[in-house]
Amino acid sequence: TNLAWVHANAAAQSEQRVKAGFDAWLKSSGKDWNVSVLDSGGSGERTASNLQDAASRGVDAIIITMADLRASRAALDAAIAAKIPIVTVDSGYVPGVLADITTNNWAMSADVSPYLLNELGGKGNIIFLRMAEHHGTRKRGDVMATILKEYPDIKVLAEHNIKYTAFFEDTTTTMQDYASRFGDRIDAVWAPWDEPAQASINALKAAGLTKVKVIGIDGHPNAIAEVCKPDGMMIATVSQPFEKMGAQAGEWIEDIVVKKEDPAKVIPSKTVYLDAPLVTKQNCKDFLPK
Amino acid sequence: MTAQARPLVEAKEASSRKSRDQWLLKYSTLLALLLLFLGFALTVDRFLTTSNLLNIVQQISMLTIVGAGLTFGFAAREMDLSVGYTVGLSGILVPLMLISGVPLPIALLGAVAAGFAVGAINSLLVTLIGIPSLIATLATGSILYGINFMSTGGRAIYGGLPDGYLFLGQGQILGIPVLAYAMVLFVLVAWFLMERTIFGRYIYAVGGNLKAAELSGVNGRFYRSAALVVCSLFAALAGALLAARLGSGQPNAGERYLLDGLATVFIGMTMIRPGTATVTGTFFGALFIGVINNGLNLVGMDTYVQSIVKGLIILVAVAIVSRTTKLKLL
Amino acid sequence: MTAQARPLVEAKEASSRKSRDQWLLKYSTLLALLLLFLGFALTVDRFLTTSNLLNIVQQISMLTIVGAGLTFGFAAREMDLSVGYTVGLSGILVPLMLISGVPLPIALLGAVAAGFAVGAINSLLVTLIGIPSLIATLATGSILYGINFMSTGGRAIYGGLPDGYLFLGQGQILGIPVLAYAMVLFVLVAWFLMERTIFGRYIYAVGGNLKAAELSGVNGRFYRSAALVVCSLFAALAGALLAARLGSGQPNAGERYLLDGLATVFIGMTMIRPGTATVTGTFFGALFIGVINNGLNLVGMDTYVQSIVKGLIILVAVAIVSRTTKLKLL
Amino acid sequence: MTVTLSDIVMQYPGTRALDHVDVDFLFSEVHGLIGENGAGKTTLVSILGGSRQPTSGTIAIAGVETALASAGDALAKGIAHVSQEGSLVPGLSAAQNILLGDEPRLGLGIIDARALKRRAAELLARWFPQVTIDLDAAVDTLPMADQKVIEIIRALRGDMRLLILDEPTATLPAREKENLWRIIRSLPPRGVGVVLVSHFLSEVKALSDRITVLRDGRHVTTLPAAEVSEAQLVDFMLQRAGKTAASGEATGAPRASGDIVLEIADWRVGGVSADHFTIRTGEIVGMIGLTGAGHFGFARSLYTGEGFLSGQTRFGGQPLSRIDARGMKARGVAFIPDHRMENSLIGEWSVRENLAMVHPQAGAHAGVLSTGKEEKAARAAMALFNVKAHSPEQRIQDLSGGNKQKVSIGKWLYGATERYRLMIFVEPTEGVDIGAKREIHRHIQRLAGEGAAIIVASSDLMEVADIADRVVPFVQGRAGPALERSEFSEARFIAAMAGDPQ
Ligand SMILES: Nc1ncnc2c1ncn2[C@@H]1O[C@H](COP(=O)(O)OP(=O)(O)OP(=O)(O)O)[C@@H](O)[C@H]1O
Ligand SMILES: Nc1ncnc2c1ncn2[C@@H]1O[C@H](COP(=O)(O)OP(=O)(O)OP(=O)(O)O)[C@@H](O)[C@H]1O
Ligand SMILES: [Mg+2]
Ligand SMILES: [Mg+2]
Repeated sequence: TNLAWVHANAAAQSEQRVKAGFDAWLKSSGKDWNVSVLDSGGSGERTASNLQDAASRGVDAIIITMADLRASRAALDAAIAAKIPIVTVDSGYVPGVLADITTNNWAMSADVSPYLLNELGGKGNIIFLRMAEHHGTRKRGDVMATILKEYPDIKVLAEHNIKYTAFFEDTTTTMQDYASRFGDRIDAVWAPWDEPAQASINALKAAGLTKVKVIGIDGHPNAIAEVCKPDGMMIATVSQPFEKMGAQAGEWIEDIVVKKEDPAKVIPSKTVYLDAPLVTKQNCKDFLPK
Repeated sequence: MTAQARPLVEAKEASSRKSRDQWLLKYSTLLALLLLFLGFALTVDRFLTTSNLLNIVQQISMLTIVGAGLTFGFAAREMDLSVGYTVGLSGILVPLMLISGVPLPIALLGAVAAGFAVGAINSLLVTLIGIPSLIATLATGSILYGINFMSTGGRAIYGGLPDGYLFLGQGQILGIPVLAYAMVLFVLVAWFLMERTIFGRYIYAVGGNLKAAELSGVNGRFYRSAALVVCSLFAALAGALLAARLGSGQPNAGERYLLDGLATVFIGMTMIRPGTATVTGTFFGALFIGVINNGLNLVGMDTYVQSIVKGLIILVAVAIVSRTTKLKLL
Repeated sequence: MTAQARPLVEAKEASSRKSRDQWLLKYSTLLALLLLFLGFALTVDRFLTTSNLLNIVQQISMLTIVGAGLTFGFAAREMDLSVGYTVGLSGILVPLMLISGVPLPIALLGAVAAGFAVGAINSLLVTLIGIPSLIATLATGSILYGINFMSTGGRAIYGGLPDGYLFLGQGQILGIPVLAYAMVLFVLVAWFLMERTIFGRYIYAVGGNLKAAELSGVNGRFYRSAALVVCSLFAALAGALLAARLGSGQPNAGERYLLDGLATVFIGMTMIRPGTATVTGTFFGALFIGVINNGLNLVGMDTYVQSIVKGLIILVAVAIVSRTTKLKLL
Repeated sequence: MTVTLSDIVMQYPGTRALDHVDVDFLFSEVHGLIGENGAGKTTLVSILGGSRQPTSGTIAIAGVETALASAGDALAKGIAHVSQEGSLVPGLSAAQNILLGDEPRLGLGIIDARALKRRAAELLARWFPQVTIDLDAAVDTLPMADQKVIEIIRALRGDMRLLILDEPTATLPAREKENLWRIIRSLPPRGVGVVLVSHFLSEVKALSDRITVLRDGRHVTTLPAAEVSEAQLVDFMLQRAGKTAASGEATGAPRASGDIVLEIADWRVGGVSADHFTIRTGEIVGMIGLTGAGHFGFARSLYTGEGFLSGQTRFGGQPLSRIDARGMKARGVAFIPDHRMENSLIGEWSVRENLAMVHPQAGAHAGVLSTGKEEKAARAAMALFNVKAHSPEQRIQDLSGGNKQKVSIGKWLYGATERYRLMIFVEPTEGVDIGAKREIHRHIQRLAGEGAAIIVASSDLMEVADIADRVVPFVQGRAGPALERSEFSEARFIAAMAGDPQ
């Protein structure tokens, strides 16, 4: 079986975890599928070209991870026209693909955002980091913005849209400047995903601001470890089951492409949400790698 | 007599050999492209299908248009580092206008106007105030980046785009993508301007030796400005087509066009008239990059390995001409 | 007598006015930096605190180091478009080595070796094969990109980094960040090499007029190569420091260093010796960008608006010198 | 000691620049090298200077076969080369250029900046005692003559045994020229040989011990200077090619001068002032001066308006409020500048394209450029000036120096449909051989005869004396009273340039 795997941006840890989950599934189920990996490096246009080329090549199936397909659905047309089965992961459902396997970004933010605000006792000053270019982080930020309306005593000291291309350094630099500007008035940092949360913690620590509460979303291993540290500044994240998404995509392709089963019977809904539990200092032990 | 005859014959021989060498040299990068193409055609299944060849053309069309614009800039010895953001600007502007109900022709005129405006500002900064184009366009690029992201809040614009517009980016006429027609049109116009008109001749002249051109009565300021305006104009129109292709306006969609556009021009500068930016060269440069990307994708090579292989292919392709000609691009 | 005396006196006056104007001009961009600094100091709370000033220094240190390296390239009229990926390369290599238990000094030597290797390959391609540096380094950049992402599978490297290493990027000695010392060291070394030694003089000479330099017995190939090696070496060391600062090796962390590094050099070329890349100029160029970024962050300006304002400030700052001097960067 | 070049062949694409040339140069002689433009002189001395590698042939120093792999290599072997096209490093100061490649050091590769300045000043004082140059100034801001002096001093600085001078006096004004002659004479007695390439045959004959003549890349003869006359040298240069030098001196036969074309009053431009100056149709006015006197700048400003501060201008009777190149060109003014590679030509372009720069319409069909039409026009212009190139497609930078100059003039006549009203020539025959020089003078006189007003600013006093009707000497930035043809003599010129009112 020939499979094309199209990354929106393979530099993202989450896409790597999806792929790792898929690879683990391949290995454990003893498949020798031929998988070619195509990275779009964050460019919608490259995603389109990659899909076109995969369709030209005539692969048996395509998996797409974390591309904002509703914002570039034209990209899919070639593959759909060639009747190639497509499973997408966290890319937003568009007609023509079998299913989008994802987690609910609104729900994740709805879990972790009030948790942070409640931990602050409903009042205090926060830094609000956002990232509009990616649909998932955008939705999380939008939910946070809505929730904030219900917390009149929480003051947003500064809101910053992270520069996607060099997000780690951009967050580090920005937090340094905020540490200068606000000093110990900062009570908390809301980060749209774990890596900027980690970068914020580094910068705050270096400035001696160790009492700040930080949250992230994704539940990458380093983040979980940070939450679990007794004096860790990260108080919560949401654990996204990326590996499971990868394995799930593999299973469905096996059923539909190899075993030729009817997609309608295999796949429960167009958008399939997997569970993403909130990780806090109380339950983090359960999420540490065994 | 004989003593004299010998060298004459030698000279003749040498010169015909030399002229063959010259020819080989002029086209060695092109030859590399041809070999690459043949290589893929022979080894890669489905490479040589009509649909795949049309894919390639479609994939390179915007890049070729941006590169053709940059060629004017290079010819005049002006660098436009803002083209990527100009692509982004009109790629947002046109969808925004269309969504708010503006008819398609007017929206496209909007792209022309945006390109013209950016080009006019760049050339004002460069030729009137005298800021070197490298710095001026770096700064206007930063400004455009801010405008693009501010006007969209950083998110993509999608939905509600009229079919006529999407047809430009995705449709076909007589089985050939509309984008291919657009590319051919731009390349032909650019080629004609540069190679067959006094306008193009003078753009090359101000780039070749500004002082000599001005002392010959050429309006240096005008032609340098014109080159910068063409850069922006072509980029803006490429941006409008790009958004049509993606079916969506994305504020950061244009960014790769700066470096990739430069790459096409540089590769183009190794052929046709080595050391000089030419429209034909740029076109083949874009084709070169397009064929590599597509071929390696069809082979199913890992992206990262592709990147490595692409670098190596470029090096090999330009090595021959570089060994034998003094190429000065800077 | 009197008829001759008049013009002479005038000439004197004119020349002293001229020399004051010259001075103003030479330092007009620097003056703009000073005004900007004063402006922020007067209007922005906390701008003028020790901790914030140290922040600025820390934030610009890697950029300054990359820029200082590029200055050698520019001086020799060679462009290194691969620096961003060289930053990335050693930013991955050093953490990888450290995590696998290599002692810190050896890992740093690894960065030196990586930088040297990249520089050697670039200069081989440029001076031996004769590929123009713009194309050669574009291609090696593509190759390095592939290597960086392949060797990490595209993921960031976290955790397990020794404290000694993190201290380099985040620690302080006598209340001053280690990065600040590193930056000062690199700038001083680069300045000394370029302004006080034969090595630097010859690098300027091959960039100014390769033929003239060679006629004077200067080994053009060697000094062009040396400039490219310094570019890569500085970039590699900046990459090692960057990963220490971020506490993590990120394969794409270096990418912004190409355009930003060029920006510092370009801005630097508007001061000190207008039209020439100097280490001092590059340093102030980096400071300029650092002060703008930091100041606007402290003001609390929206990121996108910052980008616009930054572009405008650069334009205003270089306008004066550009109005009065013919700056040629290309 | 000797350097022997044996059986040297240099093959360029389309041109055999040297065809089995044998010649030897002694370290104890001044060796003149002459030939028409494109004869191969520069190519030969470039091989001797190590900056070009011959296609075949051998080089031996003191009988030992050796390779001169680069200019640096030749320099190390005692051969210093002052090339025809200027070659200094812009941005570096005059002093830094003089000692480039031989900087005094403090050790560890650190430059001793003070010693460097001192040594440069010493060298200047030693070789050119009468000349003052600001050694701290960036070299590209100095007058052309000073730049040439810097180049010569750079070549003289070290321990060399053979000095190659490729047309060093083509643009040198009288004072510097005499200085250089003195230097050239002083070298052989001290065991330093000189190879002198020049189109001034009198200069070559006066200075040289032996003279070698090249023609079409072949060695014609080498013989003692004392045994030939200038006329014989001319015959050697042109002989058997069936060519004859344009016969006779150009005559300053009076032409009918007509209406005033240009009239200026109370001009101040750059560092130059002129109270009053007029020129009429059919008139040829020479402009002369020492380095920095302003005659070139003045001539140039009449076309470009560069540095214009104040003054009144009337052109064809109409007052002009503004002077700029485009406006003047539109009024029928032509400007042929000095420093052809910097001011006039595009090195990467072909001869055809360069010729078509001023009047591209001549090679166009209904606004569309036609290569065929251009080529035809180009061939005509090339024939008019006898440009030696293998085809109109040869790149300008691959032409010999004198042929570049011919293109620089020819491009103003290519496609010119109406006659010019005013033509300004600066150093019109820089680097041009005597045959071609006479040709160019005849063209200038023809154009004047057809009704153009012509200004010739030149550092070649003989040239001015030959063709001008009137000469304006410039002294320290002021236009002096004009000399009429009846007053022409070298002595009068030199006195006038020194500001001597005689
Ligand atoms: N790089 C080159 N490529 C092709 N032809 C060349 C090149 N350089 C010189 N030539 C040709 O070689 C011939 C000899 O040129 P060279 O410069 O040696 O002449 P020259 O005797 O110095 O003439 P001049 O008096 O005009 O300086 C000319 O016909 C010229 O066109
Ligand atoms: N356009 C101008 N703008 C400003 N100053 C000028 C201009 N033209 C000439 N000058 C000044 O006038 C003086 C004479 O210059 P000019 O170049 O005419 O002298 P020159 O003797 O012809 O020198 P060269 O031999 O280098 O051509 C110099 O001090 C020069 O700086
Ligand atoms: Mg010559
Ligand atoms: Mg002069």
